[in-house]
Amino acid sequence: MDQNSLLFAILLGAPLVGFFINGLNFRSHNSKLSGSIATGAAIISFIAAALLVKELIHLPPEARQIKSSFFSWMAVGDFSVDAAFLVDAISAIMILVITGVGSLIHLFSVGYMAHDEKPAKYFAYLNLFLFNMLLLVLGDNLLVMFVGWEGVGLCSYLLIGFWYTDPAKAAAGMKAFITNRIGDAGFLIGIFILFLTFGTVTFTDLLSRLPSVAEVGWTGPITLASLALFIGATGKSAQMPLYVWLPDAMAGPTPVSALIHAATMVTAGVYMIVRLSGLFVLAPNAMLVVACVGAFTALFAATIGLTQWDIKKVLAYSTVSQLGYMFLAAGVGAFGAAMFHLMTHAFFKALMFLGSGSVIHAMHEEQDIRKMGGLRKQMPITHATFFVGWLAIIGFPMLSGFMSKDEILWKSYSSSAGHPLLWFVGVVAAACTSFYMTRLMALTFWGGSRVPKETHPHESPPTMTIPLIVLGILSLVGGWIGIPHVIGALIPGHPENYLEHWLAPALATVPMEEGSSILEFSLMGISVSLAAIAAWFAFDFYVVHPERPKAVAAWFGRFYEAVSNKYWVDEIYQARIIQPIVDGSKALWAYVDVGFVDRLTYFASDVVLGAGGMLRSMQNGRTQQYALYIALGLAITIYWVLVG
Amino acid sequence: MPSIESLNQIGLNHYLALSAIIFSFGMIGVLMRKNVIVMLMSIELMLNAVNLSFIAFSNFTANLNGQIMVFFVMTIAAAEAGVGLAIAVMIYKKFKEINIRYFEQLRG
Amino acid sequence: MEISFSFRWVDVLLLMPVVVLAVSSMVPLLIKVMSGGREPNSFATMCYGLAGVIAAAGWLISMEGTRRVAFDGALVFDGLSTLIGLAIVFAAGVALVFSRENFATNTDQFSEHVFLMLNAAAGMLLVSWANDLIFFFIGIELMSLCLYVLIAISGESRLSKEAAFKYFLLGSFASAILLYGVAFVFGTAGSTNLQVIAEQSQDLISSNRLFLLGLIFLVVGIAFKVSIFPLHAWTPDVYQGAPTPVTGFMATGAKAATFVLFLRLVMTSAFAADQANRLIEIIQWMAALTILAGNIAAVMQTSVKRMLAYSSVAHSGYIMIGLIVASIGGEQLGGSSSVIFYLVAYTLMTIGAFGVLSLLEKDEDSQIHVEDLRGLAKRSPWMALCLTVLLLSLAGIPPMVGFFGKFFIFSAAVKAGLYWLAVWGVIGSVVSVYYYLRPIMQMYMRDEVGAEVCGDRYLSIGAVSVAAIAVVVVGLFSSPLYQAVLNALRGPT
Amino acid sequence: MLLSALIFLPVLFGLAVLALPKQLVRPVSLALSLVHFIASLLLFRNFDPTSAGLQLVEQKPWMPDIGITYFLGLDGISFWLVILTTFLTPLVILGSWKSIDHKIKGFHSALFFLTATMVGSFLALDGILFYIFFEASLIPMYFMIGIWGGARRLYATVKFFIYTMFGSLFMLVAIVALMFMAEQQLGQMSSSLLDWYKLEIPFVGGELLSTQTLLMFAFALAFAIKVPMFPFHTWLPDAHVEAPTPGSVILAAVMLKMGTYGFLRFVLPMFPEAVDYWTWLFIFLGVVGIVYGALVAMVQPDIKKLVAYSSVSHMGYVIVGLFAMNAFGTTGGLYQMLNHGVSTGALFLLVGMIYERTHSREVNAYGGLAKVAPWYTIIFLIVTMSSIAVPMTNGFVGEFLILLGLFKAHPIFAIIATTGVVLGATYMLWMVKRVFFGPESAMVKEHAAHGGMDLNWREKLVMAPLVTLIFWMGLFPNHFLNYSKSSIDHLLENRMHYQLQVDNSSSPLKVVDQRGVN
Repeated sequence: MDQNSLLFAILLGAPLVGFFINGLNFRSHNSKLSGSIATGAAIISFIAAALLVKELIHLPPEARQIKSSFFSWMAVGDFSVDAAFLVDAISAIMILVITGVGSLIHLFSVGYMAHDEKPAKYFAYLNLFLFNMLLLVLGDNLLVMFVGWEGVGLCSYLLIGFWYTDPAKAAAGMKAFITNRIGDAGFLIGIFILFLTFGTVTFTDLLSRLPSVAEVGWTGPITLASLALFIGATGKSAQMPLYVWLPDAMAGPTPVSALIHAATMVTAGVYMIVRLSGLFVLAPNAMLVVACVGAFTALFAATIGLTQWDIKKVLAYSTVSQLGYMFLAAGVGAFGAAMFHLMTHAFFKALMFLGSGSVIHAMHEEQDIRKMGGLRKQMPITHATFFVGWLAIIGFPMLSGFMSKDEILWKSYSSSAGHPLLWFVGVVAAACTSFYMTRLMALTFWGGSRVPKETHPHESPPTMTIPLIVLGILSLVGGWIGIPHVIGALIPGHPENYLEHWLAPALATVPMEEGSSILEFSLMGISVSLAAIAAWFAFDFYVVHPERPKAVAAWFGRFYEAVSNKYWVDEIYQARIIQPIVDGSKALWAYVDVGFVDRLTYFASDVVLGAGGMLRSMQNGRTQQYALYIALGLAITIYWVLVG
Repeated sequence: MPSIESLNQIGLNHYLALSAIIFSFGMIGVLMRKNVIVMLMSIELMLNAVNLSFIAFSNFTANLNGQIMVFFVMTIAAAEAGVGLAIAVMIYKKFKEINIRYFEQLRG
Repeated sequence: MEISFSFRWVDVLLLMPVVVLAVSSMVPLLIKVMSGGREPNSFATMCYGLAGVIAAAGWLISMEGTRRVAFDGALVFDGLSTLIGLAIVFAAGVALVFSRENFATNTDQFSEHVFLMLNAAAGMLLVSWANDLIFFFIGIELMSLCLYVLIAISGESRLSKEAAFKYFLLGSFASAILLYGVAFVFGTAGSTNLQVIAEQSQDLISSNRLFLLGLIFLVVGIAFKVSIFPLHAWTPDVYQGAPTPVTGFMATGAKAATFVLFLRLVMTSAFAADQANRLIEIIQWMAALTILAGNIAAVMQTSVKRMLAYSSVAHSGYIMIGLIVASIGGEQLGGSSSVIFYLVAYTLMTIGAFGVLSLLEKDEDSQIHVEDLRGLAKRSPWMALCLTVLLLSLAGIPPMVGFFGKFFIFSAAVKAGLYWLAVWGVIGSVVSVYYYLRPIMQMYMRDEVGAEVCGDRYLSIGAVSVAAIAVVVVGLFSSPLYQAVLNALRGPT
Repeated sequence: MLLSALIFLPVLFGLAVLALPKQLVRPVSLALSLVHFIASLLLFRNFDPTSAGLQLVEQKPWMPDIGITYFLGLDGISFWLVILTTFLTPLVILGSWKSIDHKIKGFHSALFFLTATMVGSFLALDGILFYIFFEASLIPMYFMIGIWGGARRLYATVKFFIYTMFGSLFMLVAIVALMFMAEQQLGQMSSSLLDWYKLEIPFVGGELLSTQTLLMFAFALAFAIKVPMFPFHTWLPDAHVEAPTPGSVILAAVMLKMGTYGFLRFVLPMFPEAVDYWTWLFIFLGVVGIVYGALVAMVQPDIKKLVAYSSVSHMGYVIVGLFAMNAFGTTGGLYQMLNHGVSTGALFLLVGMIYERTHSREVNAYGGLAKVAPWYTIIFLIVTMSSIAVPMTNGFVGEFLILLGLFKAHPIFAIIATTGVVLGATYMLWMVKRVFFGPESAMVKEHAAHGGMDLNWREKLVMAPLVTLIFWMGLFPNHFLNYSKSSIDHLLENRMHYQLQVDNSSSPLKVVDQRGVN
């Protein structure tokens, strides 16, 4: 086994080993021990990832790929898939984020789960998730990716339903899995189309076999495959119309929400599209769909976020919304921007989730922000780091969120696949984001305390605050690896957009308009100022004039009602899709199975029994009747043979 | 003798027709009569009708075998009558009843 | 006009099985008479009977390989005669054993019972050997008269009398019809010898309607004896009313013998002419209806004996399919061999099944209902297993011999192009499974108390076991039997 | 001799068990079944996976007059099914250690006879021999359901028997017809499969009454009922619900495979034109089965019935896979047979284990089982994942290949079938949620109070091999597929003129040429 294979083995193996150690010992109550094992595994994995990326950096940009094949998984006919792994520019970012943020969240969990009943199980799941997520991003072919894809779904299911004694939480896990499955079915169909069209499922072979953009004569299968894969992405990445599972997924432990439902798993869809950018650019229609769904989701989820009272739900809708941005980016061909936002979002959203976890931990599992307020005094570190996250997400200039979000907005305007309308939707969503995030900040940390008397919030232990601080720093500076050209030009030393350089060889490109710097600056200004205005409004509403929100809500009337009820999407799904299926199935069972097929069987047996009864009545015991049968038999025979 | 003349005009078919008629009477008797003894007699009638046709065939085809058969049949008919009557007597002794409609236990 | 009559002693040697049966049947009766009408030891009586049966069987076996007609062409001794003769004496022997251990038959008239049974067997042998319609008729009457009385002297007081009476009336009625047919055939063909008839049948059947009429009467008469719809109505009543050993004997021996004669009749190619098409057509319908009626009516029965009676009707239908094929195409299509194979298989399974019933009857009046079998598997597991095997074989489930019987019948039908009859038979089989499974269900899957096997009926148990084991073994290795059947059919018939 | 031994060893065992004292029946049966399993492992040594021919062939005249022979042989299609059968028997015996508490001799005897008939039907290469094993397998199963079954066992077992028998009798007529066709075309009656493959069976497209079509439907009906395909499936839920656990396991894991195996061995190669013409029908019914089975499974109140309907759905996959008629679909179909054997067998075992404790299969009576029976829950979840085809478990490989094959052949059907992926997850997880999660129900609490809710070592021992197989087959499908590859490729490449050669290079046994015998 060469060195790279060994690194792959360690990268993937460490969490797997951690999973087995904790999993076989699942009854253990020793959260320190199991936490250390799991965190250790994650850190080992991170080191391996870093070493791999180091190897990668030493390679020339065009050949930045490290492959390693372990064994042949399936070989049937001309379909052959290996358990093979690939690190390139794209997955390098992913593995660093996954193992890096993952390690931090593992560490955070040690503190967070200290008093749980079954920490070993929790950490086992977390390690298993890490393993599957790495499979997903490292997969050298669509099938290995799919393994990870479903694997993370499974872990998500297990972790959301971790506190399964609560039926609602168990239901949330189930919902997540099944909704994801709908997407997975699309993913599968995408794989089928791609394999049957191009004869391979390996990414490198697939992309090399794609026709050039010029030969667009046969985009049919490509468009279909892209759309099918995008269905998969909407499931995993919680886009319209399959986003409904993500807010419910907040039922899981908060670190899980941070890791799975903010930083890593939910970005898998984006990652997949970026990984297949070469395919998607050949299907402009599919790209348009991706962009529109992304933009719409961004806005839609953001508006829902405006009215939520559960700290985690706000963050969940925010995640859906931010994922929408990523799809918007991918849809307009700004794959690099999508990856960038994916990364920065991983930092600040993980930070905010962990921060909320810290708050919830301090508040004794209270998640309603109406019962918080003024926590900045009791929880200074949490507040400070959360504050950074807040700044990042609302797009405060030069923070990570600003860099990536504004790149997306600019690309959605300037890309040949973009449209000003997409930009506009994005900007409105950004304003909404700014509003609800400020609202969240205000209600949680600022203003007067509404904390119930019996709760005594306190700052969390270091295992929880250290990850917060690290993530806070990353949220502050993480964006600097991708400073936009226009801004870079203004900064001394003219830092380049490192990320773009790094990713460029691995991505397909869509022609971009060389928009003027002035245009870019003015668009940037519009979005920043809109966000600022929204933030100020929120601050005004929830800190300065706490009585105003009610009036505003009343002013919006029906619209407010719709938004605060999440547009009744869950109810509509329940009433229009789930219930009809269940009722229909019951009807099938009652009317087709029992009522028709079985009744047909019974009918056959009834016919036999009826005929038997008839024959019995013919057999009435009268000798002369029997003699008559004989005579009749004779007569009929004679008639038939001689006369008839 | 005119009678013989006329007898000569009587052909096989006449005998056969007579035999058929007797046979039918026998059948009808079996089918209609309720008294077991009468039914027995009807069966004898049928057998005798058959004997008649045997004789007729034998005569008109100059085949003596037919007449031998009649002997067989007569013997068998006698045996049959014997057995039948014995059963009838036994039943009568047991149930004091020889109406065929009395015996309808076995059915269904 | 000259009557040629040649008599040879060697013919008598061939007839010895019948003679032996007749003579040995006298022995118990004579003993009874000499001991002043007092019923002798029933075991000894049975042994005399069995001795006759075994002697007859031995003689039959020694006749193996004989291929000739005797008594001036009246009787035929060929492989078929031997094979079916053996089946008949086997049935007689087994039935004798059952009779001794059954309350309805082992009465103070057991000597008479044995006498009648052996004579009935002799009659059956004559029927199956008959090459002449008169001999056939004599055989039939010998058999039937004995059976009438056998039923009538049953210890059971009411149903058996009714059964005997019904059987007698209807049987005589049918005999008369049969005889009428003989008369017509004789009159038109000038002979009652089957070969002679066969030589002329091609011409006669197209030219002489009287001959055809005779054939119809003949067929109807025979069909009555083998219980073909709609002439089957007596079967359930008589089978139910008769004492069980007698029923078993009737259902096997009488049916086998009569079917063999039927087979000989159709194999004379009497039915090969075009004019017989319509006759064959209606026989096909009768076969189909027989299968249907037998199976469907059996489904409704609660009395096991009556159920088996109906099932025996259905089996007649299956055999008729083979017979039809034999009438259409002779031996090339495998029709006759399928009939013979089925008859042998059927004899084995049916006599065994009735044997188990006979074992379960606790007094002369007892009627075994399906519910009485509840939990039999627990009380007498071996008998339950035997009955299960026998019933499954009757249902045609492989690897029992019944399956191969059906297989050959269906093969013959398919080969002759009678697909519809094969499919019809198949559907009938499905129905039959239902009622054959019911007793099995009761025996194994219910635990309540029901009928029981009395401990001292070892001989019957042995006989049933022989039948059951034979059903499995002959099923698994049916080749020798099939070979034997094929051998039996080769030769100057 | 090895193949004969595999068939007749269990027959002997079945008889031997009857003679044992009661307390020895279970351990001895277990040991004997392990002997049988180990004997079947000898196949690995003697089987050459690279050959598409029949191996370890045994042929002896049986009924020479009509060309019936005792003809056994093994190829890539039957190889794993035989192993699956022998593999499950010890597990079933161990699994029913406690649940079968009366008439244990009879039970183990029936189990051995059942094993013999099932192995026999996978090995038989003579039509009649196959039919005999196929039918004879009904008898022990009939007793198993009828004697050791639930409350409505009599109804269920009769329904099972008659339903299955109904189909197979038409097959018998078709078998007979083929034998005569062999006589006409090859000059001699024969029920050898190898001869049947040589037959030219007349086919007229679009004509329902053409010979090949009729024969195909006669065979297909028998197998469709056995599989069971929609709409012939209604016997299955009843049989499963009433059957005792071991009966359900064998029924689901092996007996249903006899139907799909029949399609693969008889229908596809023997009636190629008719199959081509009617493929749409089978695919359609298969797809309907997938979706319908899943939907109806979803609303079942009884866990066992739910699993039974899930079998309908899973077997639908097998059917569409086989009839996709390309390497992916057919391989996947074959693989899915094994998968279903392992995972549904495991599910039935698990359902049985909890039923032993609570005597309830009502989904609604359960709740919160995860808390009181953690090992049970873990294993159940693993099996569930296998059943809903999560990657890295065996189910995924099968379903993926099937859907890929189907997509290649009939994309629209494949898209409909893919909804089964979602629905499958739905019914299983919904059940899991209601049974294992949430607060403990009153019933669970009551039984948990006595303790012993979780699996004991014996039950873990039963499940361990199954769980191992689930992952082994999921991660290294090639280990398994390699044995079937050449046979399936051979089948698909030469389907229009299918022939099988007897390949005895790897075995020292003599083959009796049928012509030479007669």
